Amino acid sequence: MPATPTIRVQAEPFDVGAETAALQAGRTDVGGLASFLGICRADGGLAAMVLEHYPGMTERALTRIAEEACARWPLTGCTVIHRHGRLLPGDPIVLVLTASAHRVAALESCAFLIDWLKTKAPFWKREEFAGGGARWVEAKAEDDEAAARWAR
Amino acid sequence: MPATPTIRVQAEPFDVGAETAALQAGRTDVGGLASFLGICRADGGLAAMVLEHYPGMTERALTRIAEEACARWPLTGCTVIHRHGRLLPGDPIVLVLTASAHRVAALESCAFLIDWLKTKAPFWKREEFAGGGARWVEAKAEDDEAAARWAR
Amino acid sequence: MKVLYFAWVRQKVGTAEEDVAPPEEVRDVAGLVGWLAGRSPGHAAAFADPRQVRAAVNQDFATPDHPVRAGDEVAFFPPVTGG
Amino acid sequence: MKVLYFAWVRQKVGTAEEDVAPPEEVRDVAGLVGWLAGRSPGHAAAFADPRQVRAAVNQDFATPDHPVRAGDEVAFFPPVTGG
Repeated sequence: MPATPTIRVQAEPFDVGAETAALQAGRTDVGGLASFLGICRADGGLAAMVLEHYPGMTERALTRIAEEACARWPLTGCTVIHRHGRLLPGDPIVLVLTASAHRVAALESCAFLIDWLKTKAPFWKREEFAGGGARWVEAKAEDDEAAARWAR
Repeated sequence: MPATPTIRVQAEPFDVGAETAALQAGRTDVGGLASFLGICRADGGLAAMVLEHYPGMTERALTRIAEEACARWPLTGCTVIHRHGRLLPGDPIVLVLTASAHRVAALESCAFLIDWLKTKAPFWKREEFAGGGARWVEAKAEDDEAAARWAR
Repeated sequence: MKVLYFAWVRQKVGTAEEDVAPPEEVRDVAGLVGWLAGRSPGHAAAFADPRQVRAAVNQDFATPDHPVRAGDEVAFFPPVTGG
Repeated sequence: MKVLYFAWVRQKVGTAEEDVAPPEEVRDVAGLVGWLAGRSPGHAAAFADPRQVRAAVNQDFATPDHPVRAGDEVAFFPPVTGG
């Protein structure tokens, strides 16, 4: 039976160490744990990043993406946490964690999750600059291409 | 200038949360942090895993592999920690962490590091079983193949 | 029918959510876009280039030919940029 | 010349490290393997199938034709299995 993913959409920060430990707790069949942590960069005078999302659809979309990963790879567990609201440079935005008996399954499914999440989860980023300006981040063609390589 | 990797070969456990935080500390140019954590599995009645290594050459080989990653990808930082000695099921064995402005560089270099490390770092695993038997783990052809895909 | 707007689509329309009762001829997402665009200058600005706007019907991504009915939750927003 | 053994090569040889002074004809890794194999039944067992044994000279992986000289640190071990 595929693992049941843990999905959280929250304003609060998360604890990478605690989430990593949670995927191992009480089991000895995990051989590899891959993770991706997305962080707010301070590009070009960025003062803050405001993440808007679609409550309800977000959880639904993340659950679907994570269930797809659990169906495609033999994962023992999978956690996706995505923050919303106002974030500052250096703040963590998103955490993807995948656990498996084998490293290739953990590494591939982690890359799959972050690629898919970038194109299929309803989040929108607004950048606010030190000078007072603000702009919505535009979707990148390279993100669509990254997601497309997992199509089958 | 390429980032200078952090390499540690140690008997002691390590702290994934602390190592993750260290790669971000005091900087706001890190957009993505990828990691792979290898863990001792309790396959087929495994009681313990003893990791032997070649002191001196191990540090040298890990440094070379990590410097290669820092040269190939635009990393802001990179940490490789590998334990030796006697480990129990559930114990962490190896940690690879890569940080970059961009997620693809972080994810690819992390996979590269663990694939290369498996074939180019002088570690040998001995499995000890609950029944009293023991055996040296044999190298896998699939590990050579995984490493070969990074050749250029 | 509940209509939600996100990101710059929300800003241009000037509201995050509204209840609407489009006429019977509005049968799909594309029809709804055309009808909504006539409601106010803000709506018109938001839908000025429909290729820039994505839609979801009942919280699933939907193409312009996806049917819409009374009782549906329909959302409009730019291409997503999370992660 | 310092010779190191690791993993099952070490177990078969029966020691982790030894100082040796091979004759002048021993000029490369393959020659050293042949000469070491004659030192004891343990050495012979360790090198019975040379394809199973890898080498390093001065802490770099080395092929059988790699030269060895007095003062070198030469190590023999099975294919690595870390990570």
